[in-house]
Amino acid sequence: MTDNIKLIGKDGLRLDGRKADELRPIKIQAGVLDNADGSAYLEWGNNKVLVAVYGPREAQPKYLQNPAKAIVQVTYNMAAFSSDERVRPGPNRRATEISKITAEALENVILTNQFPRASIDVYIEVIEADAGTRCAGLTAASVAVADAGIPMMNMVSSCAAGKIDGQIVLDLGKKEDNFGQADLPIGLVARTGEIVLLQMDGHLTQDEFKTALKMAMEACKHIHGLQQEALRSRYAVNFADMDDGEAEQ
Amino acid sequence: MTDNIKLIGKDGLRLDGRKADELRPIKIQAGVLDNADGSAYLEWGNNKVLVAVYGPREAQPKYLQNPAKAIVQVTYNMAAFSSDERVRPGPNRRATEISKITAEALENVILTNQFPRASIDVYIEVIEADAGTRCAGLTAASVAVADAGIPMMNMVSSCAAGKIDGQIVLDLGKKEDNFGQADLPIGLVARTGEIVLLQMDGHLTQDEFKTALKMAMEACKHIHGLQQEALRSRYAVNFADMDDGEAEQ
Amino acid sequence: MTDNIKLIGKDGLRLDGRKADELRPIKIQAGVLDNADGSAYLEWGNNKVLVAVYGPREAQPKYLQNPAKAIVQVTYNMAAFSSDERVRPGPNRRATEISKITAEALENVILTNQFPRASIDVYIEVIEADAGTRCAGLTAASVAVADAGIPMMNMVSSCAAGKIDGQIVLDLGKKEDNFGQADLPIGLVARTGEIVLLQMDGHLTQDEFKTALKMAMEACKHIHGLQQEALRSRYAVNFADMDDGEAEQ
Amino acid sequence: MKRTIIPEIKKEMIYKLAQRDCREDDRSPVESRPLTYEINTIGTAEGSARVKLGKTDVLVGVKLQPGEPYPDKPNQGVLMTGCELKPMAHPGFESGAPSEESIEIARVVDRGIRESKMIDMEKLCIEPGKKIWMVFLDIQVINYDGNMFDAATIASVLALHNAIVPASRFDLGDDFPVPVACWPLTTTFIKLHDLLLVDPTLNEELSADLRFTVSIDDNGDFRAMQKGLKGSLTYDDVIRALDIAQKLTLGMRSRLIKGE
Amino acid sequence: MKRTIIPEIKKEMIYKLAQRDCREDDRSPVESRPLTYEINTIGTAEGSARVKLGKTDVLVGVKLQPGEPYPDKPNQGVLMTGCELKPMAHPGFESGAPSEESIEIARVVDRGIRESKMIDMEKLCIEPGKKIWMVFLDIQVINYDGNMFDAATIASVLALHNAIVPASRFDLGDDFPVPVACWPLTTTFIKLHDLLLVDPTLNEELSADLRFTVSIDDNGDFRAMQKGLKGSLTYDDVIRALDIAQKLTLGMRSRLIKGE
Amino acid sequence: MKRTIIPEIKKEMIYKLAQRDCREDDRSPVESRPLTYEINTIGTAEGSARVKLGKTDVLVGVKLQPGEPYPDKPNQGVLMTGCELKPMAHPGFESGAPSEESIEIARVVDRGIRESKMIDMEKLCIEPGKKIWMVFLDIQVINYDGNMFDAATIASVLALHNAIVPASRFDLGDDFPVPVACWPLTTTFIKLHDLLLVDPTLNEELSADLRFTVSIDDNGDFRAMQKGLKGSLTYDDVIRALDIAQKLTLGMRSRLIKGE
Repeated sequence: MTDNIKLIGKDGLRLDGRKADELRPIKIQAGVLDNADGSAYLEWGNNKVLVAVYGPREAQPKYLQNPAKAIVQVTYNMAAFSSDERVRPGPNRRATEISKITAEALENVILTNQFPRASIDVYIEVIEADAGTRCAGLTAASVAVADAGIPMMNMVSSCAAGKIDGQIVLDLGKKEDNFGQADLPIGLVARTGEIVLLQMDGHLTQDEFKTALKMAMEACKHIHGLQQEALRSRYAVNFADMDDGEAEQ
Repeated sequence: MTDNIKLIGKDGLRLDGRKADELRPIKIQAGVLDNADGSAYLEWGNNKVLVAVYGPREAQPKYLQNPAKAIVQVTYNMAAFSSDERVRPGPNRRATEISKITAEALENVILTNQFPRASIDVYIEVIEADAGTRCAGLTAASVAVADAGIPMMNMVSSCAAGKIDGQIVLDLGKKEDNFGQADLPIGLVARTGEIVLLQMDGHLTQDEFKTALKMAMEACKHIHGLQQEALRSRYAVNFADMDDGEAEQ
Repeated sequence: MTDNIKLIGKDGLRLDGRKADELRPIKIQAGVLDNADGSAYLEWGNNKVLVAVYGPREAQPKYLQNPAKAIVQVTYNMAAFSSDERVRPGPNRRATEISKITAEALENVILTNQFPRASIDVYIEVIEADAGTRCAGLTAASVAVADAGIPMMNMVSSCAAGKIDGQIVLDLGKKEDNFGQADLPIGLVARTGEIVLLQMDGHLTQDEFKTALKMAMEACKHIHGLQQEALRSRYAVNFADMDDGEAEQ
Repeated sequence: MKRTIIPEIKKEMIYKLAQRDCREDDRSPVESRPLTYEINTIGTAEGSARVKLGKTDVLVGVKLQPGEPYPDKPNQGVLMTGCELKPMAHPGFESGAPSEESIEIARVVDRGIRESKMIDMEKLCIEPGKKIWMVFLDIQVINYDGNMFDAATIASVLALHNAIVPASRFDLGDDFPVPVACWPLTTTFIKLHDLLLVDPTLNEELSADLRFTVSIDDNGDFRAMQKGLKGSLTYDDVIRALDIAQKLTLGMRSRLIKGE
Repeated sequence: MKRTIIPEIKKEMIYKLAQRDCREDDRSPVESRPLTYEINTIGTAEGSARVKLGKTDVLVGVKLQPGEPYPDKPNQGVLMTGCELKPMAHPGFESGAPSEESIEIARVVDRGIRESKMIDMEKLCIEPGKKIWMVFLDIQVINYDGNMFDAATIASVLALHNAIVPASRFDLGDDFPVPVACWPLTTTFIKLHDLLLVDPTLNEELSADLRFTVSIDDNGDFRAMQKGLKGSLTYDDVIRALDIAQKLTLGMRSRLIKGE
Repeated sequence: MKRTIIPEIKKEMIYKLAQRDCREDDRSPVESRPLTYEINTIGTAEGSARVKLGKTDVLVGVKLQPGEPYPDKPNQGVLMTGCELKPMAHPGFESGAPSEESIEIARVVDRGIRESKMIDMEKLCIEPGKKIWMVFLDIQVINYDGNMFDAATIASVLALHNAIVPASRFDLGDDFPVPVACWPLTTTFIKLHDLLLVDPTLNEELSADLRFTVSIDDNGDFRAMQKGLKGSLTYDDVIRALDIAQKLTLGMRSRLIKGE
């Protein structure tokens, strides 16, 4: 109905002054919660996300246990006040889907076979939402899992590209998400190039898709650096040991 | 409010041209689902019913187990699109009651004491409803239980009689059910004459009741033949072994 | 909105003719239900409350069991027809809170450490409500627990004081509760002076509070006598043995 | 109810007594337990009745409030019947959502009242298509010793016969009695092997193969029936049960009408 | 689905076959199973279709009823897509609230239809800001043998293409076809180690590291994608999958349009 | 919280310290933990505050939206207070429906605010009998180390004092501050045998026989009280607790008003 909203100005800049391939400001902090085994706080534009991680601990109830490996359980939740319209407490279908794909992305990198019958529980609380919360949540969750000392092969980094005013851009903001033409959130293992989360909705030609996917993958690599930085400043040690020599990047 | 709708014409025939004691067309097919242990598909007028049977299998959760015999669990459900007004998914009080009385009817004929601690699970899905779905469901369920090879003494056959325009008739259609004066669905073990399901609502004098009950019982015997036929054409063998010499009927 | 309703007349008497420190009529009967291990029926003004007690019995499900002592579980419920506006069946937040504080009050006096892994289950049904149902429920529950023969150090007695028209009064009625200024329900171990339930809402100065608390405590002592009387007439024996020499009071 | 086991020896005893036309409490097979009742004991209900049938003790309250009609019945009031079998009434009942057992009781009681046209629903229309009276019939079981169907039906019919539409509370004119026309009553049987017993106790219910309830109107006509449990009835069983039920409900009805 | 274990040896067999471009049912890696379908078999639905893709059997019904628009889209109809994976379809499914698996299916099917703008939502406005048509798309799985995504999408698209707005039933004028514009279709892959297979059977799904679905419109453009399961895709995997999907949906679309 | 066991030796240690007027964290029995807070950190909330009381960390957000008044209060806004104790805050908390513990917290916080008449509800009426502002106060616990009652009350009062009615978003005129009048604050005690300690840590709470919360208004008058846990208070305990609470809330209030 409001496709006539202009999202890119004559100067080629977006509503918030960003260039097409520019991320919003991102701030990540590890180890912010006292009771959790691992935790992280992330600000990404106006997104604000807290993540708590518990585990590996015994999976409860017992029928959930997998005798061969740990299960990864993610609960993504938007706080009641995290959105213009109040979010009714309790699970909904959107949150259920995001929890599922986030768990599947993390399962890819966590060494779950070291912990049979265990559960690794990740609680993602979006306390302010500004488009892109699933990417923010997955990015923060990776840091929190690392903060918990849970063995991972790599961290997952997450970011979206999309299309607004017919142009491929990185990291849609709230208005761009509402009035744009496509959104492509991905989760990437930056070190290996493995895509572990991939969703898309909207309208992309094959060429547009390729451009968008590459743009999002590049951004994930940058975000990976921020994640490492957050862990480094938390532990104030060379992070090389933990992330398998990735620190030089 | 609309008791002035005429359900029987001057020719003595009903809205759909049936005589008082005439059933709607019935078509039964056994063994229609690949994953179920037993199954059946039934069309009865415009009623369309699918039944899947699993078991005997271990009853879950364990506190449901009966150390002396198998439990019979029936889930009757109307698909969202099975009715003019959309049916909200999930259990409701009507479905709960029908599930209960259907299970009790089947329990009468299944040799449950051969399978202590087991469960026999019957799923009845009404995909199109046209009055008489509980009879259609029970009739199809009997065939599906037999198709699963679960030992039964006999099959249950089910049909309703009722009253419209002051006259006792067989097998009410949708309009007859909405604007009629009484409905009397029964479940019968045709071979023995045992009534294993009996409900009634509306208004019947003692004489009317007797007429209606006899009419429904007769119809059940006919339906029993159709059930046997469905199993016979499924297995293409003389069904006599399975249903205890009933095949001659 | 209707603070101009006069709750105390020129004669100093309340709407129902009571003096400031006067209780509504209270009638208690022990042992009124056949199936329960212990029970009581209480009328207090127009409040009518039934209590059933079961236990000590094995706590179910097992994860609720405490290896050191019995748990006390209270379910306070208002019947659908117990109030001018129909009460929707099922738990609500108010009932959950009242159940919790009532259980905590009873836990204080029941010798729970005699029954590890057990549960003592108290069901309070308010069948007619007239303000003060939590006090009525707790008072009746104490009698029902005693009736069940469950060892208690003492009984709990419960009553509220409050403020109407700026004056401290005992035991608010329905209108006084709706249009009054404060309510202070307490539960008291009358023999020892221990306060085991204490809530307050409204507006009380420090002096008003002291007056109200003392008034409610005095009333609890009187109610304790009624509780003992109910048990005495149930068992028609000297109650002294059971309540530790309190019978002389 | 959680699977309540009754010892086989008890079942046999009940059956052997029945074979000699006897019962644990010295009744004949076709005799109901003593009935006592109180009316309008609950001041907050628009109507109420507490019925004791032997040791079965049930309280029914009627509440009315304005609501919207169903689209297909724009000028008729609505009846909503609920029943909860709570732990208070028997240790075998559990807290939580209504069980299938309690749903069946509510629906069978409701059916008898609804199908007999006891309540004149058109008189409960306030404004056609917009506003009607909703009648909430809530069945609260206080002590359970079998045969909730008959006890709850009696209590419901008594409560409705003594209920007042609280029109003035909602600024909808003067209060008036809930418009009721008749006295639908039920008789419930169990079948033990080949024998029928009316008004079963809990022990008898737990021993039974089958339960059968019939609702009968002032003319002796049938308004609702419900067979329960896994057993079966023959045609002759049914006819015999209906005969007995007609007699019993006739006696019960005249007693209730007289207010005895 | 409850954790369904498939023996390691079975997994290996499936992988070894795939390495030789073979599959259990003799298909090639990029070949779908045989498709058959029936349209408008359900008389009570405004539109319906039953689709069999190999042994996967799914029934979709469309219902429409008047409702209120969302405040931010006052002149648009509303699409609600539901899916239930019930025990009928596979012994590993459980009764009760929709599982996360069924929610994912419903949301991915919904996304393909919604994002392709298949339904002209503005034509489903009855009175702006007040009344619109709600389109309920209910996916009922009858037999589950893998790849619900494609089967449910085909059935949904067929059901919508043959659905009628029941305006006359609600006194809202003449009935008219649900306004649909195009044929969004999906292709679903699994990845076994390094290999991609389309239209997986249940055994293949249970052996898979990853599932990937792409929804493609009449122009061959992408409208929705969803990666599932714990595995990962490379950039090249994605591009290759999209190429295959474009070809397969093109063929499928022309077949469906011709009514074959 | 799942039954969290604290070793007996820990309990004894806490009690022995308390007997010497000491505590694990070197506070006196009548001293609160250090308080820090931030205001309006959540841009999407109409008002918000994050409060840390020692290691207890709580975030409260206020949302307002138009709704219907209660029939008996046609010209008053409505306050709805919710609290969720989620696993994020402590491993002993579980996902799912609010626990009785979280319901109690929400209700006690609500009571203090409501009974003090902090919010001028009549100024939140939009159209009498038809439309009022609903105030949603949502308490999100981030890290739990005891005494949610005081931390949540402080955060709620701060969030309300800084909240804006978003009238313009709903085309209802200009935005304006939520009309608040005062600063109701609570003090929470535990009792260890005969000793009272304010602002308990989680370890202290788990060692306690009793918890007692009192809500006090700007005049030092009482607005709400709540005793929790199985223990008991004497008359003298209560009076002594109220004296302490009056002093502590007085200091806290003047500090908050100054914005320190």
